Amino acid sequence: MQYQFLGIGFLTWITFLPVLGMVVVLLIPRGNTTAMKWTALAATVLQLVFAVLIWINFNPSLSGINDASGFQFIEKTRWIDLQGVGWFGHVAVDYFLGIDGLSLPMVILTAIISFVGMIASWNINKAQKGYFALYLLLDTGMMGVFVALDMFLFYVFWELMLLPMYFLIGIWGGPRREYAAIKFFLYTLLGSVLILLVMLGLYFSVSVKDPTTGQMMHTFNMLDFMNAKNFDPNSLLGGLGTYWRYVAFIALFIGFAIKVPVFPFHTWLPDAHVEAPTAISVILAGVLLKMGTYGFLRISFPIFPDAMLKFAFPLAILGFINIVYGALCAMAQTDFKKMIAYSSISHMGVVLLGIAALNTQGVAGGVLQMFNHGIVTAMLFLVVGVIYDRAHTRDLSAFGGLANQMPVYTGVMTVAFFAAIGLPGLSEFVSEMLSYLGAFQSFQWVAIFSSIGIVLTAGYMLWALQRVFLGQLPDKWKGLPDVNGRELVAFVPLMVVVILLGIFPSIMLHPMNASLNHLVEFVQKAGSGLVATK
Amino acid sequence: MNLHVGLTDFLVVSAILFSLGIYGVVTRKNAIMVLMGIELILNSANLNFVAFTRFGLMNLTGQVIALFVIILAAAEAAILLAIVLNIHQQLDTVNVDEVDKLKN
Amino acid sequence: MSPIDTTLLNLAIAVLFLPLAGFTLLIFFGKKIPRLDLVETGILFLSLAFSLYIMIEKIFILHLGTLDLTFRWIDIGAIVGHPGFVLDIGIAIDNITAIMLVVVTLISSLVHLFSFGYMRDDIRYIRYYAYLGFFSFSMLGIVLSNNILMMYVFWELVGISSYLLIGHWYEKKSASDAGKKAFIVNRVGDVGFFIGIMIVFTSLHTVLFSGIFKGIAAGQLSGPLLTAAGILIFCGAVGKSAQFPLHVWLPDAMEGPTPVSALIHAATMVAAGVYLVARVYPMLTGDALTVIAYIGAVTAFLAATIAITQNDIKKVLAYSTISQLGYMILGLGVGAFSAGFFHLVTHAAFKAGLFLGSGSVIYAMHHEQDMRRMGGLRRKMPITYWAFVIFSLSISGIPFTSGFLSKDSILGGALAYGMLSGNYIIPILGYGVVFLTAFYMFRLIIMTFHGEPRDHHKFEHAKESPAVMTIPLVVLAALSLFVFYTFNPFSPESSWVMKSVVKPESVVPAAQTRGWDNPVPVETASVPSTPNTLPQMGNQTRSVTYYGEALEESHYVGMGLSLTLAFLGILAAFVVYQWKKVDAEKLKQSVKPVYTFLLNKWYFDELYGATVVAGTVGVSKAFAWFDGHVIDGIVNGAAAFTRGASSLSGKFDHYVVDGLVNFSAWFTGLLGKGVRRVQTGKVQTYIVFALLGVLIIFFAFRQF
Amino acid sequence: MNWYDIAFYAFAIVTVVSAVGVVFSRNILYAAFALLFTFFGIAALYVLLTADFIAITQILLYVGGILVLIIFGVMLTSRAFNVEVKRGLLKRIPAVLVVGAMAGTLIGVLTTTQWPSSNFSPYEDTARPIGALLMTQFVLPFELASVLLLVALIGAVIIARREKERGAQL
Repeated sequence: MQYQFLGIGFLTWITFLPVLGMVVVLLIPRGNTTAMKWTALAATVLQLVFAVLIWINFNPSLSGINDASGFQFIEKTRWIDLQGVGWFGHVAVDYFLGIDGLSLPMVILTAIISFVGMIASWNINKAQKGYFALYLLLDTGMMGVFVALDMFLFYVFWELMLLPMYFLIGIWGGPRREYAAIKFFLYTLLGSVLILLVMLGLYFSVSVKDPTTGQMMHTFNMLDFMNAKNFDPNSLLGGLGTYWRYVAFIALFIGFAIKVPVFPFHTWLPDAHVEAPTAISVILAGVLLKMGTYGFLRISFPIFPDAMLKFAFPLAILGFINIVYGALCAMAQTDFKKMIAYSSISHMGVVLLGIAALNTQGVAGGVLQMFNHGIVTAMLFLVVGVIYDRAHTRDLSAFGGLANQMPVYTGVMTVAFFAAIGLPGLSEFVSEMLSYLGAFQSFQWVAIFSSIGIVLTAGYMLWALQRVFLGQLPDKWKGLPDVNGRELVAFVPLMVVVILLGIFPSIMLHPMNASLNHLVEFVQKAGSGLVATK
Repeated sequence: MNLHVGLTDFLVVSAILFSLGIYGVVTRKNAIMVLMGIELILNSANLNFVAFTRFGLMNLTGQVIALFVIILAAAEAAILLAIVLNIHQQLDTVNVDEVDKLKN
Repeated sequence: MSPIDTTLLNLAIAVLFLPLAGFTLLIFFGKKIPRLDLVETGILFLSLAFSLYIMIEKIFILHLGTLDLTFRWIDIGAIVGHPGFVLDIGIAIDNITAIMLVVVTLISSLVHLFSFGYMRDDIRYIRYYAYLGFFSFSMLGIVLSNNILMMYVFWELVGISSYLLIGHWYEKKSASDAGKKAFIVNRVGDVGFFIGIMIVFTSLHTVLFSGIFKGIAAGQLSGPLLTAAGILIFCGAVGKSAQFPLHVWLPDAMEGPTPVSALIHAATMVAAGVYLVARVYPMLTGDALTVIAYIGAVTAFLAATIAITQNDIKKVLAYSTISQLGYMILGLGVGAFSAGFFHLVTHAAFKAGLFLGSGSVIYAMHHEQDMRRMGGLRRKMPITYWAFVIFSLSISGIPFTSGFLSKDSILGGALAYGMLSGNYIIPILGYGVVFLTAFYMFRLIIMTFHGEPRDHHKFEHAKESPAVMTIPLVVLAALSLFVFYTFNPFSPESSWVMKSVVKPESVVPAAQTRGWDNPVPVETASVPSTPNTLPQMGNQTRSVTYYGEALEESHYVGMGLSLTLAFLGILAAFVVYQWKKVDAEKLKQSVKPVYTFLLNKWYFDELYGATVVAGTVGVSKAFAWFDGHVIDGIVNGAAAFTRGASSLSGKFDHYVVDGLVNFSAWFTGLLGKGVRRVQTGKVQTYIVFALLGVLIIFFAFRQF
Repeated sequence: MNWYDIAFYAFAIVTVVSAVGVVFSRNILYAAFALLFTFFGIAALYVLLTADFIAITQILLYVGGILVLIIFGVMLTSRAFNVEVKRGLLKRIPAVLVVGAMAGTLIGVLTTTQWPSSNFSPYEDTARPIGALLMTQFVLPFELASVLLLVALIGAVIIARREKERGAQL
């Protein structure tokens, strides 16, 4: 382990730094909110620093996915080791962290979004201590999901992030926050249960040789799940293309689909977004949604490649529905935030479409879209947050003519909107293009019909832009101030990323390259029962 | 030294004392009398300990325990008498049957 | 690559990025540094100089081949069993590009100059210049790109700059609506374009034009898919060049400032569609070309009929633009490639001139655009007037103008097409439009400049525009004369544009071409291919085809016909509007239904509004309702069901389970009542019981 | 039967008889005095069991301490003499039965049990080993006992005194 700081691996640092920050925040006396804010900010900034360090030291030629030697920054120690736990037998869970080209963009995204969200949280004026503590805990949960390679650990982080989210929406949210928070919680909990079930099914189906004792034992190691040889032939999920494997894939799919969210599991999203405070919306749309698709790529696809190949077409169809349905719903909204929430659904459909294509450009486009959408939608929610902070309304029809009143804001929002429309030169264009190109290669007609979404997106985005910025300025908004320095600090890094990745997408594509190619190849081969592993 | 009187005899004496002590505790109304019954019981226990020590069923520990029991008995007596005095002052009785304020 | 090639490519890159640098400068420092508009204009003139240098070096002096600079943009590696994913992009300069560079930078710099006057008092003056710079950058990007993807990229960017400029006066709802409409309608076309790109890329794994043509020539993409790809890519052109049925945005786009209309919506951006078709020309199959030709012809006719009824000076010009773009598309469609492109160049000059001229008029009339309130301006604005006349003659196709050269060759091509295919609809429409064009242009001139002023107040204040506005007019008027293109005013073929822009040879399988586009067998060919032809993108050589022969035949017939029709059109305009021999109002009344139909632009807006727009909005509302009520209803229903079930189970719990519990408690209580007597509260009693218990246990467990 | 046996029976009878007196005496003062004899008898039995130290302690503590305390208590509770010290017959019968049964059982058990051989030579000197034990093995209980005594002492004083004050206030 060469990448260490103070004897602790980078990934542990990046994951648990926020917890450290949380402890410090909790120790700060109640009144001292300034110290809390700066502590929390420091934690996220340090996290960002680590993310950059990881990015710099990342070796883009290693592939990962199902190949333990292809992962980087690995940290692996026995975490839980219980002998003879009832019929579970010998339970061993590893603290197994590592990243490859698939997780790297997500790690960076999480770090960026956490930082930006922290800045957007600056004006929280209710129970700050709890807020910042929960925020940091949430941060750890998110980061952990992206670096965990042991499924048990993955699940722990997955659940860890749920609770702070519930409170952050339920306490600091808008007027219908309880409803939204409970809805979010129940939805995601349902998903978690399905994931848990599949996880247990996999656990009991897979046996590997314990390196220390030499005896066969069950494991939660994701990489072991991906090797068809490790499945006990008579176990529930053994073999290829069996009924239970399909069931498990679908259950896992629903579990992750709720997070994405895939139609028809999406209705928690508009409510949660609308009620959540700005920073939490940013996190929600920027990172949480990506966990679903990340779960597909990290877990569903390589573990159930046979089912993946079978269900690729329905997946693409769902992607199409997401794109068009989300866009149409967005068009009908009058609530600014809700519109953006639906636009997220639409854009995540592109991810789905891309990864369902299961070819290089499609998957690369999908993953890049995950990253880009994270950045862009964060900007969009920040944009809404700015206007909501000032005007205390999100009704699109209540605005107009703000372009003259708030020129800088208009510029920022125009960039964000155009990025969301998929304007070339901005990041989302590249990823959408790659996704569509990939989808077209695999599912020609789905891609063609999905491209209706391109027009619809332009339609509702421009309509919103027009309603907010163009036309005459109503008298009551004459005093609205333009964006301030703090808000610019949140916007500028995102804008830089959006433009940079629009022009040089290779910055992000290059590190992903080897992993995604390997993923595609692996799933294609393993799914059709060819040589399963290297 | 071959004794006719053996362990059993002492234990029997002890048992009789114990039974009498119990009887006293159970039948007496006067708190002080109850205390006396308790003292009897304690003494019977002590007698057992010492007897066991003498006949090799316990080492000297038995006598040490007896010593502690005596000490405890002293403490107990002191406290109990203080309580009795108190009750007497408060309720003007030492009859344990009448000390039932908590009951009603 | 020779040094001069490198130099030219570097210059081209400079031409491309200079306006972007100007844009960045203006956006970020526009408020801090004064008079940045001068910098921006200077930049454009510099670009113009570079472009001229490139064009002259390339076409007239060195006769260079295609200059190409390609680099790898995205590389997602290759994996076994898959072709991998590599995207190469870059720039290339061939003759078309070189000419387009000059056209774009020339019009753009003239418009910059003109805007000094026209936009002088605008509140967002600097922003306006910034956007102009951005537009120039995007447009030059389209021109320079050597691949279809980058073209799409800049395609969208010009769309966005067009959006921003149309909506420049966004306080007006109509302006922001128009911008939005333009962008969305363009997007519809772009989706087709994008699907076309997807087809091409998926089949050929490249986006470079050269690679595409090579791949198609090698037969990797053929059959209906190739036709579809061609038509879909053409969809992009339909959107951007405002062809039927996506032409509806262009008239609305006139909400933008008039110089913008001149630059974007007349000369350059809308011509990008034509440029696109010219770029992908070798891959268009015969069927695709026929579709293109029909679209062009229909558009030209439709727009021209609408133009004769409009009263807004800019609207007339807008429809005229659509009509002329239809001509170009038609030209390309029928196979008159060089002519179509030539018309693009000449049209850029005279149509930009027309718009700037109308801008000059509007400026003088204090932003009055209705022709019915003008008149008699000839005396007040002589320079504008004479420039306008030259432009109008040019657009009408009167000899000694550039328009005559290019339009005539398109019509010749159309006629040749008619002869070869036996299908005369396209040439008939084309010639009909000649008459209409001449008519509405002179109707415009007469209504605006001749006769008596109708609004005396405005007329009194009208005066000739300042020099910054008239100079561009004069320059453009000069460029609308034949001398800049050829010294023989009756021979378009002799113009350098036609000579240097040669119809590329088709790469589609022979079965899918039009037979007459194929070369005439060598032994019958009158002229063998000359070795020193100018190579173009794709695999193009100049050779004699059946089409070329037909063109020769039809040339003089076509010229005579078009001249006659043009003169008739002008005559008609004079008869009706100048000499008032026929009462225009009576004429309108006599054909009222037709007139109303035309005045309302064939009801396209209403049609789209009622179907596509209302349909989409309706569906979106329906979906939103569905989302809120059905899906969420299911979710909430599930929640309610759960609550109901829980309340049921609560009742069960209360009455049955709790009942049992309570019963047992009651029973216990009954028991307790009996046993309670034992509980005397007296320690002594307890001791007795305890002892009793001990005894019982003892005897219960004793083993002896 | 030797002197040892005679001494045992004599003291055993003294002890048991006086204990019966304690339990059955109507007069509390008599009971107290009977208790005195019981204590003495037990002390004598201790001597017979070669537990000289315990015997001395028994006399000192019980006779000199506890019994005096009891008599003080009797005296201080003014109406002690008039109190009906015994329960009614009806309540005594179950007690007599149970206690009798228990005594019978105990004695039966004790006599039937085969105790290990009693050839154990008695301790010659007990005071010194006990002292040593108290200072070594039992030092913690010893200290605890001392603390307990102190606490009991203070507690007794407080309990007896505080209530008195309150009574005075009333």
